[in-house]
Amino acid sequence: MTYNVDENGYYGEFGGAYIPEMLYPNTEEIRQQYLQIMQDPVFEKEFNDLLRDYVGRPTPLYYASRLSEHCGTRIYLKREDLCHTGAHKVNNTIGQILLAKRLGKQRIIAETGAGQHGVATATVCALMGMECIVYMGTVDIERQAPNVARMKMLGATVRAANSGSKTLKDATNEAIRDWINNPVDTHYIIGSVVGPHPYPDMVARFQSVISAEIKAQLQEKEGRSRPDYVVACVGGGSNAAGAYYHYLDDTQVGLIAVEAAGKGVDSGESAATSYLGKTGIIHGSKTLLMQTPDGQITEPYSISAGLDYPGVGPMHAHLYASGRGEFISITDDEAMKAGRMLARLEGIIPAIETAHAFAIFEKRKFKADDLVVINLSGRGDKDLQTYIDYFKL
Amino acid sequence: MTYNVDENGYYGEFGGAYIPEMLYPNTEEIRQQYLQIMQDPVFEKEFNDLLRDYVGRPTPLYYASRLSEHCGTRIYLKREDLCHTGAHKVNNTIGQILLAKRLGKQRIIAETGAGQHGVATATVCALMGMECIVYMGTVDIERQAPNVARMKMLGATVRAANSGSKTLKDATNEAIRDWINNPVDTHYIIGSVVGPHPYPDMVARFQSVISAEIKAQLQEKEGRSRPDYVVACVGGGSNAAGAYYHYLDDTQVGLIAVEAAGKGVDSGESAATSYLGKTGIIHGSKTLLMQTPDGQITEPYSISAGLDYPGVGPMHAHLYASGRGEFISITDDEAMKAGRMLARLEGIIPAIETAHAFAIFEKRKFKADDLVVINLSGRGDKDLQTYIDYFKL
Amino acid sequence: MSMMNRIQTKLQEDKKLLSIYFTAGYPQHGDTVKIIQSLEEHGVDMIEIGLPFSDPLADGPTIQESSTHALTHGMTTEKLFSQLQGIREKVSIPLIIMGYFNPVLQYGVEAFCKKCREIGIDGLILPDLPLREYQLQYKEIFDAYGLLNIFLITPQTSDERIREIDAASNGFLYLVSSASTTGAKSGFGQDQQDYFKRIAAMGLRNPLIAGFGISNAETFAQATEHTKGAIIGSAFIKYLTENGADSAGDFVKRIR
Amino acid sequence: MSMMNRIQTKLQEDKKLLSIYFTAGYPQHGDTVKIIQSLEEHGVDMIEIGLPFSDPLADGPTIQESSTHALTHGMTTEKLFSQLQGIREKVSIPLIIMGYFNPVLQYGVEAFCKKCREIGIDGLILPDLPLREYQLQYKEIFDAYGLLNIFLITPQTSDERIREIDAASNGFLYLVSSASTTGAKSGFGQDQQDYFKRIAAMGLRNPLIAGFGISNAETFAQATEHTKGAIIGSAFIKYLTENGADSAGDFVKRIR
Ligand SMILES: Cc1ncc(COP(=O)(O)O)c(C=O)c1O
Ligand SMILES: Cc1ncc(COP(=O)(O)O)c(C=O)c1O
Repeated sequence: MTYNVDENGYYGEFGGAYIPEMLYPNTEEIRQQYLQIMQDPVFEKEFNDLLRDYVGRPTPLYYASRLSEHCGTRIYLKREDLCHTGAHKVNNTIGQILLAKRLGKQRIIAETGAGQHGVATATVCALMGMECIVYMGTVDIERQAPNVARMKMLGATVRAANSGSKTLKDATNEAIRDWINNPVDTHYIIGSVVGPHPYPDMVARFQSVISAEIKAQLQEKEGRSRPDYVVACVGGGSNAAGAYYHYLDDTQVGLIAVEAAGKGVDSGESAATSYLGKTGIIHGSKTLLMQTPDGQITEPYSISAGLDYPGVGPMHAHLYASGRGEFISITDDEAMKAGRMLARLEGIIPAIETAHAFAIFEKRKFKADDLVVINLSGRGDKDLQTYIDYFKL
Repeated sequence: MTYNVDENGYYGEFGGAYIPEMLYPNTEEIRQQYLQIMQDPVFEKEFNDLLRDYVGRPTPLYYASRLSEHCGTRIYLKREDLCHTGAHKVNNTIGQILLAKRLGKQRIIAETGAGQHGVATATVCALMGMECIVYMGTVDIERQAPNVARMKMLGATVRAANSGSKTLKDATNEAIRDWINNPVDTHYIIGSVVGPHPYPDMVARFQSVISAEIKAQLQEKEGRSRPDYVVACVGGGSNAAGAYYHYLDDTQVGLIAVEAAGKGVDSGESAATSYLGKTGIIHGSKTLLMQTPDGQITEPYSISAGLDYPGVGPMHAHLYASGRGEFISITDDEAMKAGRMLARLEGIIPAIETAHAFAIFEKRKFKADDLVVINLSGRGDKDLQTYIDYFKL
Repeated sequence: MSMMNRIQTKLQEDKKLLSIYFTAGYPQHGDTVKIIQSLEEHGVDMIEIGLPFSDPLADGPTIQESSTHALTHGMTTEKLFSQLQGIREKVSIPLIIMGYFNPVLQYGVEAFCKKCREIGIDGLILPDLPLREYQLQYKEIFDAYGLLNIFLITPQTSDERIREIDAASNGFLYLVSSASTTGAKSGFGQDQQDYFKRIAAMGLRNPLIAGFGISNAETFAQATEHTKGAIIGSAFIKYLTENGADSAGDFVKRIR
Repeated sequence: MSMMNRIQTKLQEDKKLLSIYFTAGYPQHGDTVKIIQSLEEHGVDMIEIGLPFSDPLADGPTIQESSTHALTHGMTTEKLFSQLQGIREKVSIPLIIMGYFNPVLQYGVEAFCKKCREIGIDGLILPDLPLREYQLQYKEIFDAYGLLNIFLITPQTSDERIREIDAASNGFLYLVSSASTTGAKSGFGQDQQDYFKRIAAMGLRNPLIAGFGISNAETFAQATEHTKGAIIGSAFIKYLTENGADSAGDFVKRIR
């Protein structure tokens, strides 16, 4: 059994490309070419050179000794927070901008929640001299103001999405609408392992550098390439997909996905998709989805803009449905406290998205000699105002 | 001739340790032990391991092709902005906290201007579980608010310095006063190559990893370890010292130091020390210093908190006086525009301090095949509000 | 399919067909049937009944807002079906449900198709259920309940794919006038005409009905020059917004 | 030094010496000489005249503020010298200039020393010109103009270094009561007494004058139990702030 995508673009029953015909030529063009382009040695070199010289890869695998002691197990942190622009998102945008250039596109669009993907997209567009339009929910524009300013500094246009909950889902709708309206010259850089096939697979592959590095680094540090657990927060699921990728079919490695419970999974203000979702279609993909019995998509809620999404990528839906992945939901409060804990114990202020992954130790016991790798997906600079307000700093 | 420190703690006529007797035991303890500790293989390993696994070193040396084309020369960027906490400052604080532990200290104090050194100090204190107090001018607390929040998240106490211009100089005074009052248990982590001997040398050595990496990386990329020029902004001078270090005595490498001219070198609101300064004593060191004819220290001004300092480290005073270094002053406006240029051309938003270094191309011509390394000392996240206000983003 | 579907019958009439889209439950929750009847009375040939969806990503602001409005005022799949119960005693023109796939999936694809058949729905337009996923998983069910699945074609659709879609279709091809979300544009240009002409010249099995951007008699005439008919959506919704459900017939009079 | 310096003479008197520090040009720009005279009149044995500095990093808030005030109101090195011109016609007790090294450096170390000699200054206390830099570069100049350079000793100063400083000194050792910036503390503790006693027992060449944290008759008595005298600074400045320059004598009466 494989937990990776099949030739039809499905992970088990999840995935596919549920897209209007207007998007067919674009996604089909990508579907037909992405593997070939990604496997072209010239592309690979360009991609890897930029990851190394521009993004700053490999990111360290850091043994967090004070955190380990505090949590009673052995914890390594995969330092995606040290990537240029401050999160794993840029691994994917570097890949997609190079692909877009190969496809002859001149205009780039993207959606963003936390703004990290928007910044990462604006960044690579500046790097390549391409036009960049980023859609962002009005609520997120407010709570992630620093990232809005960064996008503007980088020359991108930020367009507000005002429908629905005015967050990530709605920004994605707007980006898709833009793409429908600009089918020829525009590439849509999706920011997570969501969307129609081949996006989830393509994004997962670009992000898979994370687990490729973990394997090599663990081998060097521990003489084994396999941890007992890999832990990651899941919004759409790209950082998790990248951290799991090379372990997907190695069932000796436990995969732990951490979702945002918002004010509590049953509070009505939550984004814990695995717990609250049912199979449905969102943004072109069949996956787990928070929805009404009638099939209307529910407005999610999380304090972290990047996890405030009512779906998950189809890979994660499959990991959940198959039992391969272990899903844990973490509330706003638990995440905020875990963020502060990490700051105080290790001198690292995580993104609030990321902070969710650090809250599992209150809920889930590990053995003293377990080797747990947590994907530290991003830094908390964008979230300072939220931290200040929450902790009255 | 060497441009490095001599056995008495002087760079030419600059340097020394002009400190009150109350500080003598502390600085003497450091002076006697720093070289021995730094050369201890166990210390070296601890330091290098943390630089690699925690800070994220080596930082890339990135060939900026769009910037190079724009400026008509060949430009590499040394990516200190990718260091954990977002600037080169952490190289030094990692070193000093390890040293402080060796010296049995339990309490850490620091001064900060831009907040980067404060954050870097708070960070390593969290990492080591040590008490941390950071002095910061009230003006800087306001203009670098994100960094204040970061320090608090990290568990540090931020104390406002209200005297003088309420900026870096005054924060340093307060930190020194604290040290005088806490002579036994406290280590003062100075954030630049300033202060009494052996601080300038010690900080330069901790930062010298920058030029050590540049040499190796240039060798790999260009088949030569020597650039034609190394460019760095100079506040106190630590990022410049680190970037110059291994080239100090290699006079084929041009060393370009970029100072903050504020509203213009002759405007009365400036921090261009080499142009405006005369030999004097500040913070324990004989160096170039902006002062009245009467020897009172002048209040400096720069839009960038990290360059808003009326002195420079004694190494730089000597580089200036001897003609070894080329000093260029850049105004607020020039720096801001250069910051935006870098963002638009390369997708990198620099700290405003750093932005000064990128403004030299308007003032100083290079040959098309010159190989120019600019030390990209820090990222601009802390400066977004200033950029927003300036460019009305 | 053995028995002739109402859509197929209608397509054989020797005239340009006028088809109207509206959002079920809009402007008022109870307007659905009234609008359908009024459209038939005023000579409309075919109706697309929009099943509203929370996230209609192929639609422009007009249809989005009407959908949100309808949902807020209580429209659900179940309610739409109960409103349409007995509709075949009142109207006889082809009725198509147009919507997004997720509500259908939640209802259960088979249950949904069964219900459509019971009510007398003739076809479905589900823009986000494209050919491949349809054929892989759902075609058999649609066929079993005699429902036509209508596919879209856009200016960017390749000839090869058009032929593939044509081969898989048994009603008409929905010719999207320009690659865009729904919403009335200011008129038809030469590009559109050339495109319609090009497709018309392909000699496809299925007739073409044009849609997106048709708003009045002039654009209707332009759109149908090379096609069998045209669908008006956003322009009609806008008219209803301004004039209420009772004005549905007036709108049609302006076209025909 | 051949000729006996006023400080050295004073130190031979058989009494506990009271020395007062004040900031030149404070509270009023023109108060300097008035305060010196009044202090001598009221029996003070020695005076430290503070040359104000913009960044007095060894000082606590009281002296900092008085320095800033004096500078803001026009005090400069040149002005202080001109205020002190002819001072030896008015007072005869030892006068010491206490300040930071940078203003001296800017004036020119030799020019400064020469001027001090002309005026009749007996010594300098420059906390940030420590022994090593002094010996390396400036000792000869000080000696040439007959100026004593007074060094500080703190509780953290090692015995070895105390002996080194003692060997290099020709006046008194300024015994800083606790390692701290200037500023009156609430009293003297056993720690201080033990420390003074320890130093006193070392049998040094130079007498000890205690300073930092001495504010009233009680602390003066405590501080001088094991020393030759004591310096009062911040407490005097505070008194001047509250009561003006004319009250200088009143302050001294409260000590003696
Ligand atoms: C730091 C960080 N982590 C995680 C996420 C969630 O996205 P994903 O689940 O695709 O990794 C985001 C989204 O913005 C993010 O910024
Ligand atoms: C990014 C950055 N660059 C430069 C400086 C100036 O310091 P230095 O001259 O010691 O490198 C600072 C000071 O805070 C800084 O934050």
